[in-house]
This record gives sequence, structure tokens and C-alpha cells, in this order.
Amino acid sequence: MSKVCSLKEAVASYVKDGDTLYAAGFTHLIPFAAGHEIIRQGRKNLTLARATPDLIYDQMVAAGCARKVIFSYMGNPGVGSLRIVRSELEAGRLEWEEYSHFGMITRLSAGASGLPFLPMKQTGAADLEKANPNIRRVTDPYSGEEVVVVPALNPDVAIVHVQRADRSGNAHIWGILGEQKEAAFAARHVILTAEELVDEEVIRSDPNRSMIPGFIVDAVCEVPFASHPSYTQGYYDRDNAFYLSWDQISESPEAVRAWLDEWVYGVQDRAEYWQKLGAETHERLRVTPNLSSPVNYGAY
Amino acid sequence: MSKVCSLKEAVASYVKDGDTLYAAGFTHLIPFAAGHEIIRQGRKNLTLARATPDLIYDQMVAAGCARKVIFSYMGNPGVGSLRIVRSELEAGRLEWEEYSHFGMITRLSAGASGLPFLPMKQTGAADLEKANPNIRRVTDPYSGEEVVVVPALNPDVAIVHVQRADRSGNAHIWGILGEQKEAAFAARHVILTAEELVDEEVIRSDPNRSMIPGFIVDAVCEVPFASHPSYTQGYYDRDNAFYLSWDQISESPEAVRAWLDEWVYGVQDRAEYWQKLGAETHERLRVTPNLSSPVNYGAY
Amino acid sequence: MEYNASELMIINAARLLRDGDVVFVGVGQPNLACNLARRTHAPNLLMIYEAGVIGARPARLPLSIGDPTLVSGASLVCSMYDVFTLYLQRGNVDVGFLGGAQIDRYGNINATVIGPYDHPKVRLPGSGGSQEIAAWANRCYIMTPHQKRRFPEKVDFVTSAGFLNGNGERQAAGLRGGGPQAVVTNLGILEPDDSGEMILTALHPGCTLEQAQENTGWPLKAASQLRLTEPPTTEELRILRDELDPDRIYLK
Amino acid sequence: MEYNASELMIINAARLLRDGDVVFVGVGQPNLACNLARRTHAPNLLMIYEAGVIGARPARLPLSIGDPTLVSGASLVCSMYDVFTLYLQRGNVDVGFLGGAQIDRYGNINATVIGPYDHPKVRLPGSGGSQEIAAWANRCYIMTPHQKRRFPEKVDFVTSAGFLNGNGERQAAGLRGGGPQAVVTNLGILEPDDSGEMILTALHPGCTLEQAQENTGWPLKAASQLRLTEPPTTEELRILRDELDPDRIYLK
Repeated sequence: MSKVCSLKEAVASYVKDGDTLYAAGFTHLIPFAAGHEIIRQGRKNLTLARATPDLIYDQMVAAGCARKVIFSYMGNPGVGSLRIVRSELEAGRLEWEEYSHFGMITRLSAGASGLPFLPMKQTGAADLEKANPNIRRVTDPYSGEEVVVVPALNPDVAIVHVQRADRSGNAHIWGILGEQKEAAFAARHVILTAEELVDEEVIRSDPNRSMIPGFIVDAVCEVPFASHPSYTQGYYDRDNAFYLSWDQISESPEAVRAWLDEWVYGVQDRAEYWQKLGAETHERLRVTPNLSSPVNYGAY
Repeated sequence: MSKVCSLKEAVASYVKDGDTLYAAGFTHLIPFAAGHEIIRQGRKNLTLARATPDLIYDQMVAAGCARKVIFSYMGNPGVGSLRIVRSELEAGRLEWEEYSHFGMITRLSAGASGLPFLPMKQTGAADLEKANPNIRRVTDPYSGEEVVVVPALNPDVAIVHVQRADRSGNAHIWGILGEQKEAAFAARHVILTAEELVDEEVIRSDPNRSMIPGFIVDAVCEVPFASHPSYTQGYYDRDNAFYLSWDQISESPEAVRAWLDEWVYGVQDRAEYWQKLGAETHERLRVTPNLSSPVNYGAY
Repeated sequence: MEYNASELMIINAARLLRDGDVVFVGVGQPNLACNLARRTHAPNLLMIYEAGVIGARPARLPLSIGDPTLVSGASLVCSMYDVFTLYLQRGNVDVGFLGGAQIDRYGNINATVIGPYDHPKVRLPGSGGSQEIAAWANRCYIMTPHQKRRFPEKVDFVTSAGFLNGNGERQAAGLRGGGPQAVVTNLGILEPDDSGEMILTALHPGCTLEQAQENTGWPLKAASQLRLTEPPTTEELRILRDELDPDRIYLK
Repeated sequence: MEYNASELMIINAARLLRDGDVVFVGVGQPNLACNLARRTHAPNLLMIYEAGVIGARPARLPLSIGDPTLVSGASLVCSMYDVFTLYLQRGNVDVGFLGGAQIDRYGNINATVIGPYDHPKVRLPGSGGSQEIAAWANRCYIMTPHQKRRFPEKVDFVTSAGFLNGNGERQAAGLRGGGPQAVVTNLGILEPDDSGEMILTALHPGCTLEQAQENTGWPLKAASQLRLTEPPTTEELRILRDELDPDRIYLK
């Protein structure tokens, strides 16, 4: 069953004001195209969950989409501070809920597994446990010792970017896997953006490479370059220059406004955004091919 | 660091009388070669853990290696009863400890994760819980409802068969994954048998295909056809005829003794066993190649 | 057209599947029922195998739950832990097939022991995946020959939960799945009534209520409107015999 | 040969690594320290990145924790959940590197907030992976400039545990890792004494105990045998500057 539609349609159908959203991807495969489409469609009061809010949530918070963030590391990765989320939070204008990376990913894993909670060993660092009433304790019935537990996170919508998918949404992912699979299984709705739609025979030629089965996916959108300025392993490089320049832009609300006007509101979709980036950027982010050794599944 | 040695050396070094052993592989990749080597070396009083004991544990129990089995489905898969384990158990000559598949795999997952236990939702089928004091309850601190928990399983030794590995033990696995990864991480020692040792560049060309990192592996043994009469995806087919004939053999202790004498004690190693099977069997189990579409990792 | 008991049960089980169902399949008869449904009224049936294979397209009849033919050409292969957590426990499975040595009045199944657990008279294979399938699949189906010893009033050991002791006990246990929705036998079909008791709701052509009652270990009730199943069609039998199991491995 | 504070700290951190260590690496200075060690005395160092990359062989200097150069040519890539469970929580990590805005007398680290948690004066990035690294890696190392504001008597918020309040409190908490084994600063090296208090155990060439004490927020004790570190060698500096960070991104 084909689930192919435009990203515009997918966001219009599956992202509602007030939703909890999980835009997946640890540094890799961050779904910027979907984030920008959500900004363009003017969604409000979202709870934005992500281990690392990264620039995507900085931009969505700047555009007024968010009521709350749930996170475990709030920085501009490899650069420094995540200025907008940070200042909104310091100013008391944005709610937040905080975990360690492991706590955050464990919440998602519990959600993906259909469990109410999952345990973690104690870390001795109890201040976060005191600050966040969602972090609790359970007694191990075998040793009598306590473990730390976090509740399942089941977002209303997960957005997951992948390298290639078939029209039903069966998706191949490689490179850094982050929490792509867990986010998809934990969420009530899944929007998949893919660098390329491929024939299902390509997917079926390597079923161990599939991370997400089509039947849990609601919408499949072919969106090349969807994760710029993040990257897609094998397709294009991370645009570190943009991560550095965001550090400048995000110092001034006016510059942020101008940037959003030009690069989000001012373009219709990701194709136009990518064209606008220009040949020099395309060239700078181009990647030399480096193929995996194939494996033999055998014809049985 | 090369960890390559013969399977004989690996078993001599890492499998001790009284150990808890997990021979991994759900139907696929069952490490028969290692099981036979353990029989040849006369190990005693082993606790044999496996979701499905399969013929490998039937043979090891017949050879007098075992004191106890831990399992979740005791059958000859696709054929019927697992006669030897079953009759020893009915006769009270073999201890056992039983779970559902999910309980068994959850124990291993907890062991692999360094957790003392992991939860599962209730199933309503409480008779096994009554029969096995290791299956307990914990109260979910969020809803107040109970979940079922099982303790970590950390075998002394895991034996894992894989398609290909480098000399350090970094291993590619594809096809049915069963609990290969969990068994390796849960165990104190890991013996890897591989259909082929390959240059590390083959492994590094596709790091997402690696399931087991070499640094947790103690011994790497190149043992082609190690999983016959089970199979290795892409290398040879499952020998269903042998699964059927074991159903006959295992009806009589004399036939079992004769079989062990001929096919285990009577051969030096897997190479001799495979030669002895003969050209007709080799031909019957041969597999036509069917390669995966490669993926592009990019040269960064 | 002539047909045997296996064919009759498989065809009636296939008819219970709906297009688009996500089915947790075992090998043998359930596998045949699913493949028959997929070739007839349910082309979008999605088959999940306990071994971690999603969207299998077996080119030959699988002979074990982990047959390599299930993998080649499938949509996705994952670990066993993933199958039980992400798929089954998470509630992504519509239909499960169950089997066992005993099925009781309230649809509970025994696949563990005959006699006391610690000193079993007959040691059966045990749960495998069925404890969780019975709890968490939305609907469960059972195929079994209709024999008194297979249908005791109460099973010796509850390997997987039906409606427990009936009267809402299953719902009270908070299990997400709806429990056993049908037991297909060679005589007819049993379905749960409001209390969770399995009652006869359909008879196959040529079979009688008395036959079913004689072969059941509890006083078998019949539905007020007892259905008569359609006999297997020529097309159903052709697919089953010629395409799916030409060597008659599971059709005997 | 001249060298700056970053070079001094990186080189001294590199020397703490042992051949065969499994190191949980962050980008930036820890990454440089590990790669330096691998090219000198620890060729069998195994690098694990939080993003799920095992045995990375970066062909260029990684600029983020998820840089694609970490993946191409690595031994294994796994999910984040796997990294934290199978590797870190399971006890498969020998060494972790930690950083933060504040490090206190007992090696506790604050990377969360300056001021009260609910109304932070300065909101820092938060734990990321460090809460668990600090608890479960066998040994932890910290690199930081030696400044009074970075070394308060007590951190505002314990993001990751050192020796807590000292005197066996960490051991009593049952954490498997040994805690912070060294803080490498631009003046010298601090290590825990038996009570878990961080004391000065080594000085870099040209630095004094008084300098260290003036720049520490608690009465800094010195070991009875205060070591003097070897100055960075030409070879160490050459590898760092010419091979590892030719654009001086982390060596400034």
C-alpha cells in the first residue's frame, strides 16, 4: 500500500497544535525539512522532545511553535550553546523536562516496547532525580537494591529521516542510528522523509538493513537533502559552517527573524531551499562514494 | 589483536565442567560444531541454556554433558518432540528451569544490558510464574499496576556462530538474528565460530552489519559448515532430512550411541564431519547466490 | 469435491483473516492458512514470524519457524527481543495463531505438561511464543481436531490465557488482546460467548451438534443461531494443494 | 619547544591512557588525547563514541559527536540505546572523559545550571551522556583550565557523580566505576586521595603549588610526593599539530 504524499500534506494531516513531537536523529539524519514545514504551517504549543534539541528545535522555538522541550543535552553540537532554547528557558518562557541521554533514550525504548517504564542502574547523581518527579525508583526483587526508572515516552508524532524507503514505508537506515527505530515504534503517528524512494526489491534485497516496517508508518515523503545542515551518511556531508554561523545568527532576534523569513517562510519546500543554497554549498557537501561489501542472502 | 585459534583450543580454554553455557541461534546459526567439540572433550555438569534446546542440546544431554537445561520451547523444530531432553526430564534425571520465549530472551537482554532484571507486561497465564520462583512481580510506580520481571541471565560462556568475522572477532551477521547479540554481551566468555575469516576491511566496509565487537570476544575460530544440520543464511540450507531422521535415531539409546560414535567421537573436527557427509549432501544443501544491494557510506 | 480434516480447518481459518491484518504466524497449518488468505480475499495480509521476519515472501513451504526462505526477500529482519517488544508487546499484532495439547471451556491453552508440573506424565514443548501471543494479539485463532481429550473442562496447566475462569477475568487482568476469537475444528467453529465460555457457533457441512458435544469435555453449548460453514471451494483446495503444499506435508 | 595550555592538557591526558583501554570518547580535546595515545604508546586503544560508533578510524578531525567520518571505516555501529546498555551499563568501558562548568572538592561535576535549577542564572547544556559515564566507566578523566570559578568547594548541581561527599559515599552508592581518577589542568594534575578528595599530585614544568591553590575554590592539598610532569615532547606536539588538528580547531 503506497503511503507516498508530499511533506506538506503529511504535516497537515499528522501534526496538530499541542502535539508532542519527536524529531529523531542523533546528529545524523535530523529532519530539518519537516521542522521547517511545521514552522511554515504555523503549528503552536508543541512539546518538542529530542535527546539533543539541536538547531532544528532552536529554530522551531524561535518561530513560536513550542510550549515545552524535553531533552538531555541542549547544545549546538561541536559549537557551543543553543542560544534560543537556552534564553527562553532562562527567561521562564519555555517549560522543560530533563533527563540524561540514557534516561531520554530509555523513555523512548519503553514507549517503543509497549512497557510502562524501564529500569537503569543508579548513577549516584541524584540532583536531576530530585528536580524531575518523572524519575523514580523501583526495588530490584532479586537483590533488594534500588534501580532508577523512567516512564515510557509515546510521542503523538515521530518524524524520521532515512536514506531509502519503498512506497509502503519500509526503510533502510545506515550510519549513526541514534534513536530512529525507537522513536518510530514509540509514536502514535510516523512521518518518514527519505532521500530516495526505491523499488521495494531494493529493500527486500537486504531485510536486515530495514529498521522501520512500513505498516507502522503513516506518510512517506521523498525529500532529498532533508537533513541539511545535518547530514545523511553517504549522501552529503554535515554543513559545519552553518552550525558555526547559526551561533552568530542566533545571538540576535532580528537576525533570526531575517533568517527564518529568507530560508523557511521564503521558500516553498526543501527543493527550493536546496536550490537556493547554491552550487558552491552543494559542491562543498558532496561525498565521494564508498560502498559496502555486499552479503549473500541466498535464493532459498 | 588476533584471537584466532582452533575450536579445540577455544573449548579447552573457555568451557569448564559445571559452567552455564548459552549456545546461541534461533533455528539459524546453531553452533553444532562447538557442541560436538564439547562432547568430544567430555565436559560434565553443564547448565545448558537456550530458548529452543534443539538437537544440539538433545545430543549434549545424550552424551552426558548436562546437569540442567534452561529453555522456553523444547521441541524438534518443525518435526515434533525433543525425545532425549524430554525423557530425561520426565524421568527426573535432568533439572530444568522454564520461561516463555519472551521471558528467556528478556533474561538474556537484562544480562547483556548490565541490568539486574527487566520487566514484561502481564500475560494472565500465571501457572509458569507459580512454577518458577525466578519469575516475580514489580509495581509500576507510575500506574500502580504490576509488571512481571525476570532476572538477568549471565552465562559463563556463549558460543555464537556468524557468517564472517575479522581476526579480532568483529562479526557480521545477517538473516535471522535470534539472540546472538544478547548472548554475546551477557556472557563472561565468548567463543565465536565463523563460516569465514575475512580481512578487517570487509567488516569495516559495513559497520552497521556488525553485531558483535571483537573486544568482547575471547576466541575466534574459522569453522566452515559449523551449524549443520541447522544452516547459515547465504552459505548452506537447513538439513531438514537430518531433523527428521533424528526423530527416528533419538527413539533408541543404542541408535543415539551409535550416531554419537560415528559422527561426534568418530571424527576429529568439523572438517572431517563435513567431508564424511559426502558430496550428495553438500549438493543438496548448496545455495544459489542472491546478493544484497550495496549501500554508500561515503568517504568522509 | 472431497477434502480432508486438515484442509477443512485451514480453509476455515483462512476465511477468518481480514485484508490488512498483521498476523503473527507459526509454521505448518497457520502458515498455510495465511498464505491461502493472501492469495484469495486478503492480498494485503502482513506476515510476521516469531523468528523476527516481517513481510516474508517464502518462495517454498517453510519447514521450520526459522526457515531461510522466510528471510530472502522479506521486508525486514530483526532480533527476537525486538519482535516480542516492538511488535507483540507494543500492540502491533492483529492476529495470532495458537496451538496446544489441551484447550478448555474458557479458551485457556496447555502446551506445557500433562500431569503435575514437577513430575509430568507427559512433558510437552512449553510456551515458546504463545504465552505472549495469547495475551497481546488483538485476536487469536486456534486450529485443532475435535477430540474429547483435547477439550477438557479445565486444562492441567495454563500455558497461555484464554478467558481464564470467564466472566470478565481476562479483562480484569488488563491484557490488551481480545483473547481467543475462534477455535476451528474438523466439526465446526467455537467462539466465546459474553462470559468467555467457548460455544459452538458453526458446523461444517455434514457435521452435527451431537458429534461436537460428544467430542467435547464440557457440556458444550450451541449458539442460538448455529451457522453452517461454506464447503471448501475448488479454488481454495487448488491453491492449497497445488501451490502451497504440493508435497502434502501439512495437509495429511 | 613552546606549547599552549590546551596542548599541555591533551598530552598529559593522553599519557594516562593504557594500551588496550576501551575509551568512551567525546569530540574535541578528549578525541585528540585518544588519537595521540593511539599513535604513541597505546596502539590498541579502542574508541567508542556516544553516537554508537565502535572502533572508529576517523580520516579527518571529527567536528561533532556524530560526524560521518566516525562511521566510515569503523568496526561497528549500533543504536544509542545499545551504546548505553550493552557497552556502558554492562561495564565494557574502561575510560570515560568528562567535562563541565564546575568540578568540586570530591570530583563531582556540574554541567547543568549555575544558580537554582528552576530559575537558572546560567543554563548549561545538561548531562548528555556524562551522568552514566561518570558512574560506570572504570576510570574517568577530566581536562579543564585551572580557574577558581571552575573549582568550587561544592558544585551547584551534581550532573555526574565524583566521590559525592567523600569518605566512601560513592562506594556505598554501589556504582561500578572507580570515579574520577585524574583532573588534568594547565597547572598540574589532581587525583583523589583515600577519602575521595581531589588533591594535587603533579605539577607541570614551571607551575607552582601556590598557583594551583590560588586557583582552586577549596583549600587544595598536595600529595606528599608531588610529581613533576614530563614536558610535551617534540613528537607529541608534531602529531597533535600536524596530523590531528592542523587547522588548530581544538588546540587554540
